[in-house]
Amino acid sequence: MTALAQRVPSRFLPVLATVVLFVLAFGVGSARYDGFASGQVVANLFIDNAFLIVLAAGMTFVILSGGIDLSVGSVVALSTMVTASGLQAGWPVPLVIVAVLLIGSTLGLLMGLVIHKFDIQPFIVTLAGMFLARGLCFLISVESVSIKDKTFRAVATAAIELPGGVTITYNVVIALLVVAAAMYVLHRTRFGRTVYAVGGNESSALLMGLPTTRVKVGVYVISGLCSSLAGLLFSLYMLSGYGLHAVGMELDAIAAVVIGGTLLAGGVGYVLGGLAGVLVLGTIQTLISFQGTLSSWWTKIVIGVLLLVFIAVQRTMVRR
Amino acid sequence: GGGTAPSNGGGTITMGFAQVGAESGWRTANTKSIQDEAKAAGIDLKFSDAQQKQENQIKAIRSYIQQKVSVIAFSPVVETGWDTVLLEAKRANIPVILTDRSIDSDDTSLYKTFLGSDFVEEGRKAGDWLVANASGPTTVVELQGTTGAAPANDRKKGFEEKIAAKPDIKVVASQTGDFTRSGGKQVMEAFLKSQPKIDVVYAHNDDMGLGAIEAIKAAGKVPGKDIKIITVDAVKDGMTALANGEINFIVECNPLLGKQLMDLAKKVVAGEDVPARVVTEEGTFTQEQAKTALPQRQY
Amino acid sequence: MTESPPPVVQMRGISLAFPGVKALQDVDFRLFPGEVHALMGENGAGKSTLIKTLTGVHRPDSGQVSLAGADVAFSSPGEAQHAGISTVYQEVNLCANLTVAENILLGREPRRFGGVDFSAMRKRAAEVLARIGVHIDPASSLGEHPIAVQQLVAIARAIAVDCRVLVLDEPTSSLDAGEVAELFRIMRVLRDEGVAILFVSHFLDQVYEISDRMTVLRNGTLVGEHLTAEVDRRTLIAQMIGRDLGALEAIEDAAEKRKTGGPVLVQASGLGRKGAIEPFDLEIRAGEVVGLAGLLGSGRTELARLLFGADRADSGKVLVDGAPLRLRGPRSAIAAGIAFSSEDRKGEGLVADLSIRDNLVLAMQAARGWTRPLSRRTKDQLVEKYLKALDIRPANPDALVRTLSGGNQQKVLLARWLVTEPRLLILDEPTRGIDIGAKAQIQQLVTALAAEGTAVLFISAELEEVVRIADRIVVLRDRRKIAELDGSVTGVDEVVELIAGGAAPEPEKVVS
Amino acid sequence: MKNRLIWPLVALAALLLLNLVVTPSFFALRIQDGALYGGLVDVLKNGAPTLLIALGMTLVIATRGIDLSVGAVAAIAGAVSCVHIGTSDSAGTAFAGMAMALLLCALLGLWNGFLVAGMGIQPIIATLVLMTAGRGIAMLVTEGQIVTVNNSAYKQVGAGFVVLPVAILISLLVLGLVAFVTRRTALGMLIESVGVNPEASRLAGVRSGTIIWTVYVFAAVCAGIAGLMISSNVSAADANNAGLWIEMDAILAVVIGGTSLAGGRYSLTGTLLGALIIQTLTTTVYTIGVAPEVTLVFKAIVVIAVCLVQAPKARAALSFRKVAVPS
Ligand SMILES: Nc1ncnc2c1ncn2[C@@H]1O[C@H](COP(=O)(O)OP(=O)(O)OP(=O)(O)O)[C@@H](O)[C@H]1O
Ligand SMILES: Nc1ncnc2c1ncn2[C@@H]1O[C@H](COP(=O)(O)OP(=O)(O)OP(=O)(O)O)[C@@H](O)[C@H]1O
Ligand SMILES: [Mg+2]
Ligand SMILES: [Mg+2]
Repeated sequence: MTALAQRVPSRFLPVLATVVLFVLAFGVGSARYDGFASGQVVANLFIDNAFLIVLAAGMTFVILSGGIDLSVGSVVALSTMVTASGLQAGWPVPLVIVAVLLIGSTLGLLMGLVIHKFDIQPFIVTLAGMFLARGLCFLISVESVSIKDKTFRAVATAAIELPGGVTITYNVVIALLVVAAAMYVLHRTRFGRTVYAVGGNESSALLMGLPTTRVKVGVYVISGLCSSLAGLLFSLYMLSGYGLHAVGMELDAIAAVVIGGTLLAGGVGYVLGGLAGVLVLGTIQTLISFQGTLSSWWTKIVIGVLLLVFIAVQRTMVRR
Repeated sequence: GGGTAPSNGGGTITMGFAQVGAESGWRTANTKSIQDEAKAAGIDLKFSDAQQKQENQIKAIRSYIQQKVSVIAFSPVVETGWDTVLLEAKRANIPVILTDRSIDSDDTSLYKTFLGSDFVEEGRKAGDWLVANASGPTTVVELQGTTGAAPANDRKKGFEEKIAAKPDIKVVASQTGDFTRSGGKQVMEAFLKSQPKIDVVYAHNDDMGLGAIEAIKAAGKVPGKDIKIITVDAVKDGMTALANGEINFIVECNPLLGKQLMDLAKKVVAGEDVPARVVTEEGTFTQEQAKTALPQRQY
Repeated sequence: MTESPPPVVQMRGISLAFPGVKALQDVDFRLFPGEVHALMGENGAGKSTLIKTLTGVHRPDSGQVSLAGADVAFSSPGEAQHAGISTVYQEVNLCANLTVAENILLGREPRRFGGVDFSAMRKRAAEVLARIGVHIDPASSLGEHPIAVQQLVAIARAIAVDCRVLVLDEPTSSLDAGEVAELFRIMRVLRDEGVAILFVSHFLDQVYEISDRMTVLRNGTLVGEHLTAEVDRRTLIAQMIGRDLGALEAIEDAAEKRKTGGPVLVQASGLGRKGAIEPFDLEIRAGEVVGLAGLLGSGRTELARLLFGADRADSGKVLVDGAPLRLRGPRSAIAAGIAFSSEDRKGEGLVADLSIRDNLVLAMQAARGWTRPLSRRTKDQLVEKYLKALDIRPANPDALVRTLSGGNQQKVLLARWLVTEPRLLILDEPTRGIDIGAKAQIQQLVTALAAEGTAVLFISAELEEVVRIADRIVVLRDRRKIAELDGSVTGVDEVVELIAGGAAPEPEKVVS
Repeated sequence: MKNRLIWPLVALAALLLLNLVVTPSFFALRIQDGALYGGLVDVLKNGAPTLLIALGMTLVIATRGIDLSVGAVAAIAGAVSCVHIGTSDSAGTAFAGMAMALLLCALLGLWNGFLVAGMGIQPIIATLVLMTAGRGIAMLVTEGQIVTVNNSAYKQVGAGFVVLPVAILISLLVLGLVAFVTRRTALGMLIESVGVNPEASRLAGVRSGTIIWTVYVFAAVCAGIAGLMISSNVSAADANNAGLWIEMDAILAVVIGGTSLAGGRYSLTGTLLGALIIQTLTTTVYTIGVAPEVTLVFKAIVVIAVCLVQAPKARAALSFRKVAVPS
């Protein structure tokens, strides 16, 4: 029932609110803690969460289409494992990268096909995918595997100097490129718009003659691809492969996307919302580690409370 | 209140400690020891809980670098994957101490010293005891820790290494109980039904062993007699069971590293030389030893 | 008309069964280029199902479909669309979360540099909308618009492409006379260009006005195919329902006999809501049927929603029996004996995945609260009563409402409110998509209710209907109440004049 | 509806059969100290908490919601009661502790309901708050230690027997109660109605807010009871690990049982079967000796197989029947 004048901003309100909140939280941190108000702290938010940003971008597609992908965390772990053991076995870096991306998208494709062809709920299928991917990690090795490859290490440790003495890593650049690409695909291509249509009303989209099959399967391929790419970034970040990497990361990704204003029911949301959501989660963590006096349990409670404050404030901002 | 971080030049030492989490009583005891000893030693402690995630530990370390603490200490969950962030610490001239477990890096200049126990050695100790105490054919069931977790891998490895010497001893079933009591109980229940004969339970920690005891009792058998139990850790509940005769042997894994850690930290910050490896004092307990040790047990 | 050109669509021996229902049995159907072909039949006859079989939504159990002489078996509506069949389905099947422009052009949007060209898209959408006389902002999101506008957008989507077959399943069910005229103008243009048009409507006037030929279905079987000019209404109706028209004619008499003027039941004074409807005064007496007349978007639905508390009013008050009523939401209205049957039966009316039984008793049960369930017996009695009274088919209380034909769904919604025995019954487009026999039944029912003392607020896009059964007509224009006509109204023309009189088209808003 | 439950049943039977083949003694039952003892009994006993939580989850999901906080709530319940019981062995203390715990859980459920119905926050995020903070609260209560108790009355809840394990009796009782309440009163229908079409329900006068509060409170209380069972079973409260990831198991049980995450129609019997399938799967892994590193792959395959067996489309594809596109 919003009047015409408010229409356009109202769509962006959740994302906007999240961004405003992020800035506010950052202000609070700067006022309270020495060394918080530095460009490097912001840069670290990106460096430490590059993989999550990529995951959230992929997850945005899936959630917008009305689905959910619980397998992403495990696919990240599997990707690190394949990367590490592939490099250990002496595969060339490009081959490893291609293999990892291929494995991720194939898994996504398989899950998408099962979901669509047999009409099984995405929750179950991707949960099975989650078990499978993690199980495959342990089949490769139950121990963690170090990455000793020179090229890989060079890329991982390389720092890109930005003005003001701030440094970032290649991971950040890749993550931002992924976000840009996701935005382009989602907002500018027919495929992207169809994702919204399918999420808004699947049977209508079908009756409108839109290629729902392609979209419903496609989003899982994209999410799988993003997960494996995130896995590569994670390998760079950790320089190791391990079956217990990224446990529960799917929840972080989903939370980030939803905090960014995307509706879990599908059809409403933006890639940038996911990015903002990741930054909010990252800021919460940074605030806590700057505080540095919280016991383990207070840490959890404070994370929960901050999360609550964020979403409650966001709700009230959006409602207004 | 918001603590501020004085830089190295100041009189007090600031230590950033990145704990793995609070996933077990052992870990909580470890945390408490570090917090208490830091206070006693007058060291300003920045503590963070990584909720069992390595990436969170890395983030915490990175934020300590940002806050310019005087020394960083942490218990790496996994051996691998620390090079990047430790390199950053090295560039920022902040010394690093590892506790609890070492890391797998070719570059030993990334950290000053490593203080902690050796999980493989713990497994070996358990194996030794069994080899010494087993007579005739012995069937063993193993309750593993979380699949893939370093202590689980190593305690299994060390144990197998030793019992290989005696072909009579066979591990007939091995399953993960996720280091928890209910996991240990459930797995043990199933073993009791699927295995015709079980002589020994080897549990990767006390909690799973305590769960197994419950299962054994429920099956109408006597733990410690009908089925012998070996565990690792020696937390208070485990020691009590050991003293009561329900567990037969415990390999200690000492969480009280606080004092040694603070001493090391002071030396490291002062630029003194420290040994590259400091092993914590850890023993083993039989039932008799447990009875005498129990009263002074702090955790 | 000689059948010189071959049919563009030919369906032979089509049969399709759903669990428990034989929706189509051995139906033959032909559609020629350059004709408007009406598909006739009462609610549940199988019209929509036949259409969905043609466009690949359903796969027939047996039978063959051919398009331009070649056998086809579409596996999705998309394929049918590619083959040149453009369809408007019965319920609005668009995406409320997308913009109007996207809803019209998605799947064939103009592109530039590989990406969607949004400004070109908006321009193109505005053009198509203008063709059917709709002026709304193509960048607004579809969900903001009332159901009638959504229906127009669906039509715009269908005519936005070149097609050889255009299928329109009840496109006019919530349009008023102006829009219908506009639509027919376009249909004629397309027909003259050689497009074959399949048209479904329960308005016989419209059918006779626009169609060249018709196919009649009853209970899933083919009854006959005629040239429109060769069948009169009586024969057609007899064919469709197998009954006579007598019932329909009895209504007017009943209306005459009824005397009104009971006590004032509901009184609204200065009730209004910004952006929806200007403050208005309204009095409804017990036993009175008040009709709301106005063009599409004139604010009738908004008025009704305010009275029911579905939206919060930001000015004015409502009195029931002279005592002020605090309208905090539908619950307080229901407690005061007000019922509201929404025009959007799919979105705001029915709970599609529940059974007929549950839908029927929902409002009554909600009013009682969950702790006081209706007994199984009472439920069965109620359900049986209304299944029969409204002739809902299939008469199986356990059938999911989702599987009912459009008209039967509408009847279930109406029945839900009748069950609560309201004192004021607000009916927003209650006869939308209802066949001629059922429409007569509903009109009869409304008169009967009024005779028993129930007040009725009746909204319908079909002015004749409003004039026929209302004792008093409230006229709205541009979201403002402009007149109130007493029982003396005799003809539609009088109302039309008022509705249209001097109305300057509001920019960016729906006008006809 | 009835028809649909055949397939989960088939899946369950197949899993049990697999056990029988590998371990012939799996079905063997014997009486020991007046209690039934055997593989099947273990499945029932260990599946009880999951079943209980899944019951609460079923209703939440039927309203189109989801509750991620149940695991944390279970941990809190165990922590509160064990800390209250301490070293006492009196039944009174045990009951007081449990009552306190359940009361607290009901409050937590109210809180979830407030966030979802009152504030209009998406359920997954609203309950994520308590999922995160709840474990912290539980650890705060136990101070991060595993609190061991030795209370025979308390032990009954999770490990006791009245011929059958008390835990499963409690769960079945709750199942019966929910079935009775939702099917005999109008609650079930109203829940489904809110789940399928919230707006239409509102316009029909359904108090959707109240209904949403109710289901979240119910889910939290179920989680609380389950938490008591889990901690009672091992006579200890483990704030960190009790009920860890049990929300996933519960959701999986609900979904396997045929209830759609999109809300609406739900099946309690389906949930019962779903929970049993999941527990049988876990027990199977232990019994047939799947190596730990293969466990997850094995689970993945079984879960997918179970779902494929059930999916109408998969069966249709196999028997080449026509498939109607939903409209
Ligand atoms: N998906 C479905 N599942 C089960 N039955 C269905 C389904 N779709 C339609 N039916 C049944 O098929 C029959 C024909 O319905 P259809 O929608 O074709 O009627 P219609 O002629 O379009 O009626 P109306 O004028 O009311 O729109 C009805 O009895 C209806 O209940
Ligand atoms: N949800 C909404 N958001 C914004 N504007 C709306 C909304 N619903 C209705 N409107 C606008 O309010 C005005 C009145 O609409 P309303 O639905 O009351 O008209 P109506 O007379 O009932 O017409 P109809 O024949 O479409 O039912 C219209 O101009 C419409 O565009
Ligand atoms: Mg129809
Ligand atoms: Mg209207």
